[in-house]
Amino acid sequence: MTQHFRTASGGRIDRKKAINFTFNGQKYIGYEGDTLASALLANGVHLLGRSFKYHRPRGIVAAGAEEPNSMVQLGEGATTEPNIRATQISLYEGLTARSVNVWPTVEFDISAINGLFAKIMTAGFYNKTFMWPRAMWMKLYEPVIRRAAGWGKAPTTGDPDIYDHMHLHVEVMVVGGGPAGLMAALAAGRARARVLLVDEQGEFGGSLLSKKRQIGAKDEMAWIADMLAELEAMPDVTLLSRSTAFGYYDHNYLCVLEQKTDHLPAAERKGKVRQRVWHVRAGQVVLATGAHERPLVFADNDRPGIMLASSVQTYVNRYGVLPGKKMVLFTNNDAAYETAIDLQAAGGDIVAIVDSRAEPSGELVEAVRALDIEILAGYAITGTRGGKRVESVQVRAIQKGAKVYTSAARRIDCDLVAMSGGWSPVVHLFSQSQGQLEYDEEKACFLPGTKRQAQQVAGALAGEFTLKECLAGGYKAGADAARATGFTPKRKPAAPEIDEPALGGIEPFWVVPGARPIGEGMAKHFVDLQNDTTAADIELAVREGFESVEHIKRYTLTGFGTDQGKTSNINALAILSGILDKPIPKVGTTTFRPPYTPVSYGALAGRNLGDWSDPVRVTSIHDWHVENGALFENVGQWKRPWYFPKTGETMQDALNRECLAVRNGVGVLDASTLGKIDIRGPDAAEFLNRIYTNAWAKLGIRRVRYGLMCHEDGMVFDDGTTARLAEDRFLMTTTTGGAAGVLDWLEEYLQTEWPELRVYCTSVTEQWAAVSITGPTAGALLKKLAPEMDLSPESFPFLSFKEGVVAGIDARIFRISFTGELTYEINVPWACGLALWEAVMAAGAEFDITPYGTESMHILRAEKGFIIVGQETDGTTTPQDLGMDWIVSKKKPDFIGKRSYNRSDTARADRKQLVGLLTEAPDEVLPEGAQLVFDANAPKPMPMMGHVTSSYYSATLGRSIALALVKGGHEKKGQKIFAPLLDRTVTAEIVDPVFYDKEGERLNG
Amino acid sequence: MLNIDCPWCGKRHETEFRYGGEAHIARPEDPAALDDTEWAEFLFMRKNTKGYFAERWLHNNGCRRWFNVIRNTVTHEIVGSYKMGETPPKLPKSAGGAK
Amino acid sequence: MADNASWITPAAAIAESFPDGFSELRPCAQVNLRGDIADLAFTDAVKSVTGLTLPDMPNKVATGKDFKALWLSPDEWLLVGEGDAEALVQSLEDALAGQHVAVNDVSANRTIFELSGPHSHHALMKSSEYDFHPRVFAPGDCVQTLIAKSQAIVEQVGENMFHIYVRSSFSRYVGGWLAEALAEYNEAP
Amino acid sequence: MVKYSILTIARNALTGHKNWPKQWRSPEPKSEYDVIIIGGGGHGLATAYYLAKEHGVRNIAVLEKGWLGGGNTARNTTIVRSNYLWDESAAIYEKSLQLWEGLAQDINYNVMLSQRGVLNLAHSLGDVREGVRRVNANRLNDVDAEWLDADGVKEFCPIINISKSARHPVLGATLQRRGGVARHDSVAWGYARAADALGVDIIQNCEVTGIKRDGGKVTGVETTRGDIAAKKIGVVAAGHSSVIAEMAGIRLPVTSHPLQALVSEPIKPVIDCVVMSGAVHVYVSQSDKGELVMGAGIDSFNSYAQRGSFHVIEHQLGACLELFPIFSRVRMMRTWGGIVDTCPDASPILSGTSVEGLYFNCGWGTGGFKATPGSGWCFAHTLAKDEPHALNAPFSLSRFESGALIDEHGAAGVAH
Repeated sequence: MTQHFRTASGGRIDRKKAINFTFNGQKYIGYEGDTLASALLANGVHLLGRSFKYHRPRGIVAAGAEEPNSMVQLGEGATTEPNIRATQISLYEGLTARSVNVWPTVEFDISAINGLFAKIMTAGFYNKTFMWPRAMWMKLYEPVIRRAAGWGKAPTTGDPDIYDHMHLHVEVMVVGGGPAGLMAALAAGRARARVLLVDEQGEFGGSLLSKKRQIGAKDEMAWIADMLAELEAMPDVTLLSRSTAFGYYDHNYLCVLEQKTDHLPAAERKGKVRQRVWHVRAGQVVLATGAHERPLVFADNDRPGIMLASSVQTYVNRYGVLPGKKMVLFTNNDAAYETAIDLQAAGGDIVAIVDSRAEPSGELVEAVRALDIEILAGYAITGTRGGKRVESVQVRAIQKGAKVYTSAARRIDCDLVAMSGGWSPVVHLFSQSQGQLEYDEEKACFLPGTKRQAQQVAGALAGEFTLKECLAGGYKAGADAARATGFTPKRKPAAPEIDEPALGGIEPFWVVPGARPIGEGMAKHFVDLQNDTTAADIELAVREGFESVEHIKRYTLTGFGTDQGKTSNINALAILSGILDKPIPKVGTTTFRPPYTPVSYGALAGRNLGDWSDPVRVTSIHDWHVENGALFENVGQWKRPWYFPKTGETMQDALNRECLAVRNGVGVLDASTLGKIDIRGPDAAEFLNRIYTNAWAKLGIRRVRYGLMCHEDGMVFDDGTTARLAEDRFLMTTTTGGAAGVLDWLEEYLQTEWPELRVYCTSVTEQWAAVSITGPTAGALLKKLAPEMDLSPESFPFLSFKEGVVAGIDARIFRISFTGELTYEINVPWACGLALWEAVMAAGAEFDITPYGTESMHILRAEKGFIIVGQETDGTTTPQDLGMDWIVSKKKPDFIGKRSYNRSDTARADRKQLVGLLTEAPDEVLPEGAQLVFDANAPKPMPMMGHVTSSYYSATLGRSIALALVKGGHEKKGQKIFAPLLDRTVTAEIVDPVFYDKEGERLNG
Repeated sequence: MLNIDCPWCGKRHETEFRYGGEAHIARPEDPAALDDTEWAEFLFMRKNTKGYFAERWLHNNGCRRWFNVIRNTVTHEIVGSYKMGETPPKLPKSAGGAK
Repeated sequence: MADNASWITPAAAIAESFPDGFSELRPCAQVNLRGDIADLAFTDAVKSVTGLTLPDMPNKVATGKDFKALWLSPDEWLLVGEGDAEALVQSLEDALAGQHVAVNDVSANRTIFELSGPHSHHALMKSSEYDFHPRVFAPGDCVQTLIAKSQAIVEQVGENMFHIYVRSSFSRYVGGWLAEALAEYNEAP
Repeated sequence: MVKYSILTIARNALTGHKNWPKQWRSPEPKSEYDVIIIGGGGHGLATAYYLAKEHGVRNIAVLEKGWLGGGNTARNTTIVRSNYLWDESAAIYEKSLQLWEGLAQDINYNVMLSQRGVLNLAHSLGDVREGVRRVNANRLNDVDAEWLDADGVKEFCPIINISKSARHPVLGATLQRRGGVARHDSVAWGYARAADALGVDIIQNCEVTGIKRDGGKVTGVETTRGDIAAKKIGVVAAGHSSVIAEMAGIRLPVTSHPLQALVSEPIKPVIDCVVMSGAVHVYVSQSDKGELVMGAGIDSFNSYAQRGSFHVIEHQLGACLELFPIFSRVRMMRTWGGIVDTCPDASPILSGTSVEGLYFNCGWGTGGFKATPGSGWCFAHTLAKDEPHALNAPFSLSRFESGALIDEHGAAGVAH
């Protein structure tokens, strides 16, 4: 039995279930039901870590989420986690943890030497120094600062655990499973509303888990059990424990982190979801988030063994642990007296109660007096001693208003200081929901004021600090929430008799002076324990002209730690109010931002990792491509074959082979990814006239035309061919990546600008798989597949389509060409795509048919000078820039983009225009993205004339080719232009962008 | 995550929608008749209201209808939504709406 | 067409990985229909061909003898059935001749998954932000929403039974996603 | 102005730090100034500082409706770089970067500029093309830029995942070694202190409620602390630019959107450079305190709420873990949002208006922080001379009429 500080009995731990764990390499035993913090305290371990700046020894202060100090590195290897608060770690068999940011050990930490420099490491220290010499900042100063940065360590490998998300809609969501939250859930549940109740702890009950209370005929534990039994029996009530509502967003949308396996031994976690983020949309939200106790700010208030009074009570009552055996209680209110009573009952010794109030009174004060405990009324702790554990405190009589106390000092030995500076309601979620906070002078805390969302507040959050108020307030909040969402609450149950002490008042006491003014001497009055911010730092900030609370926080780093200032924000604000001599509400408060407590990135990402992070779209022929060795390119969300290398081929070998096959025989491309939109209605042609830059009214039925689409600013944004299926019906194709955007664009104009046009658009992208066969022998191949079809140019001219049976499948065949060769694009129902492809491959074997991918497609079209939207265009390119004036109607009175061509810049003659480039050295392939200049020797910044948009080695032409956008390029053909690269300058000649078959003679095979 | 009321489908999460910017900017009947300043006004100049703002949304993962919403750009409160061509809902009294 | 030998459903290659309660349906006829619901000539013609009164209530399904009609938008429905899509398209075109409508055979455009069993709601809650709770969504309802990051139509066809229509190119993504969503419930206890 | 140095700190330590002077005064507004700057963020304070320092204008007021540096200066991801695509952008951002490089010494305030290198990742062949294009343009514009292939990326940032099977694999990256991060608050405070020392009145909690005009000229402002006269007004109000413009009766081509960011809990250093990926919206660096500082994508809708939608952040973290699998168990500690004013071409406006004496500096979108010194420097010139400097002449309002946009979306659409 090593747990010397375990009480003889009591607590909600299971003493029959011993749990082995390791902290800083030392083995310990705790019990099921413990947290790591309670188990360490049971073993007498108070020193858990060091502070950030001065590396002062630090211990456990609190018992929950508000804990500022006791962060540990939990676990090892791939599942290690930095910065987890020991107070929030449920103990499990085999747990290992270490102190963070200490070297070599927490007992002997080299960086504690920082304490010697404390006098210069004040707020703003970094702003004022490390500037000379300038070069040393990056070389020396910053590297040293960075070495000291951070608490724990990230794992060095990926995360083996599973995370996911759930979406839930409820009428009433209750946050906080304490007495108020339980009552709220009950009221709403009885009204038959769908209810979600969440609580961050492993057990529901909240503050009742730490206190002994008689509620009617039941003790607190029986009461909680009965409440849960009733709630669990309701089919539409969801109870989530170990679940923290961490963010409250617009329109009553809340996010909850459920820690499903973090309390389990490693063996029991396997294969289970570790953490789940619940996304909840609630009709009404009941916030019953409770309150956090505030520390008192006195000299050297940071030593291990100085804890929040209510947390001491929690350790005693809930965990059966004595955090110390000789306790001094320092308080400004009498709620904290209960801690003294409970500790004494559990076998601890109360050395003294130091009460800053001159005349404490009330039921609890009387009860303590009856126990013969010394009460030093009107006294304060003005100093502490101890190394790794508090050993004694110095107390003095308070001299009201004095900045320095001259009253006699008395030293009291102790091993535990419990402190209570009053209570701060946990307003974080309320504030996140845009609620306004109001300061309550009498209760000395901020309370929820004006709300902005559909919500109720209850319990300690609402300033209801007695159990009786909590139960009544909770029920009312739940009933109101149910009513507001259309349900009829049941009659309110009769209020039970509750045995609880009546409370006296609180007299705020924000910072305790000592024998010397604050900031002088070695003593430090810590406000933010994690960031080592002291009252003197706040004074200094004000002295230097920082007055806004936001400035103070940022200059001193108050509230910027992993606890986000849960125990420090209000104290800092109050101290600032004292210095500025302005009332607290006038000083303001800060905005609380999500998350309430930290949330792992893994949980936030959920399952949206890898291929789930962005849908992968595949065609019906995809598996064939995979099996035949294709490498793939991402195009939008699609996977498209990039090229099909054969064994031993380089990429360029493969491309040469693919391109030559198309030019000399036949190639085949999976073109299924192009967007397809059926456009139908009496005004369809008129609609296309307005959408495209060219004219559509006269396009014959069964004919196809190429079109460019521009935005209103005149810049090209999509292109494709559109076929006229009937007088009133067209089939439009779009670029692979542009399909969804184009459909939205069409609908936008139809619905918002031209509702008078009678046109329907239907997306049929995945109705049709498309297999494009291209090359001189494409006709012979198609003839084989569709022997019945008349393929003569007269019957089936370029830019037309036919319907027929290809390889036994009903198909629509388009004669369009992106390669310049005779091309048939065969469309069949999506699910027949693979069958068609395989038939084409089989029939094509005798023609040595060659599948090719997007890269060869790009080369082939570049040889023909065809553009690719997004490559030759970048949102600043007009059709005229592309040399495509021929496609811009001069006759149509209006179309989208037309007006913008008259603007002075858009009409400029020296805009960047599409040209071809031929390098002087035929084997030299310019890098795409190379910038072009006319004077390669000009000093930098060099006047740039344009850039290379596409560049390839063309096996067809036996040399390199490139497309480029060049200022005034259309008029500069024949001129030399230079591409200054990192290691050399390439010379090229500006030429026409059509490199191959300028007359288009090959289109008919 | 805004909860947006599609006039047809009811309240849906923001992820089902696409934003369409300021509402009630009609494309000019005859763009050619506008000078460059007027055309730039249509193309680029926006109210960017702080407060209650009429804006367009597209229910692009649902019924694919465009519609208008009155939303407060400070609080994100949505007063109501209405179909293209319909009259906007009245603002709440607190926002200076008609009594 | 459903009996077309060349027809290979998009998710067939991953069907083996599907757990109990999740499968891809065999192909059926799907026809996208657009027209003016307020026009009696339109609704009468559709009724004469299909026997269906098209739902004018958003997100409702009307069920007839051979086909059902899913509301997709105020002027758009998806007709789904075991019959012959081409024949349906043809008879609709004939009956609607001269009217401003759009009729498209989209049988291949979407694939249909069936999700059923006690954990179907959980799988949906993991995949969609829409509220599928029985108080809100019941047999006869359909909804267009997102399943994970893919557009989808979800139709409730019975208690704890849903049909999920997704664009064919997304079918592997959605199929794989939903199969994985169900995995935790298919572990041996 | 007391000179800040380690010696001054040591000397003040001896007197318990009781003798530090205020970093800036809290003056009452005068009835008239030569120039009024509306907006006490980094850009506004820099404008005031350079007006006083470079142009000798001393009778200047900076009016701030809240606390100085409380807008986007306090709410960004602190990235500094100048590797923009277009000549016009590269020139003004490079001017800014050069000012950054001497800023701590110039204003005697350590802004903690850390030039640890900025990677802009390419995930598709299109990204690669545009990255190479930008590197080439930068090089010829004398802006340092390098292209790294995937292995080069891995060498520069060892924790990054360059697996080819990633959903959006890393195919390469541009690198600007002179890019990095700076301490955001310090920039505002440093400029404020330096401007104050030159006589600039920085007036906080002073909200402008109206712009006073006499015909086509400005004559002053109405504020919550009374009317103040001035013949020149420079508006540097970021997300609130349209609100001020409306007071003056003009419209701007800007819309305001939330831009969210987040930090993790502090962890020991794991990443020693800035990694940006416009394609998947990941912008990450590690602060000198150990926090991973990350920017998210912009929310699509108009907003003045300093608050965006959470799914934007969740989406970003999915992409982030793909790039940095070791971050999975690191925890998000704080999120926040700023209001960014975006232009149709993703480039700023530093320009006069149709109202004489009224100037706007706005539209920086998601990229304003890095521009702070250069923006202030150019805007000061514009206010002092009543005409733009060559560096900001292209960023005029008139470009929206002529069509001479500087579109930084398409090619170098990497924001932040």
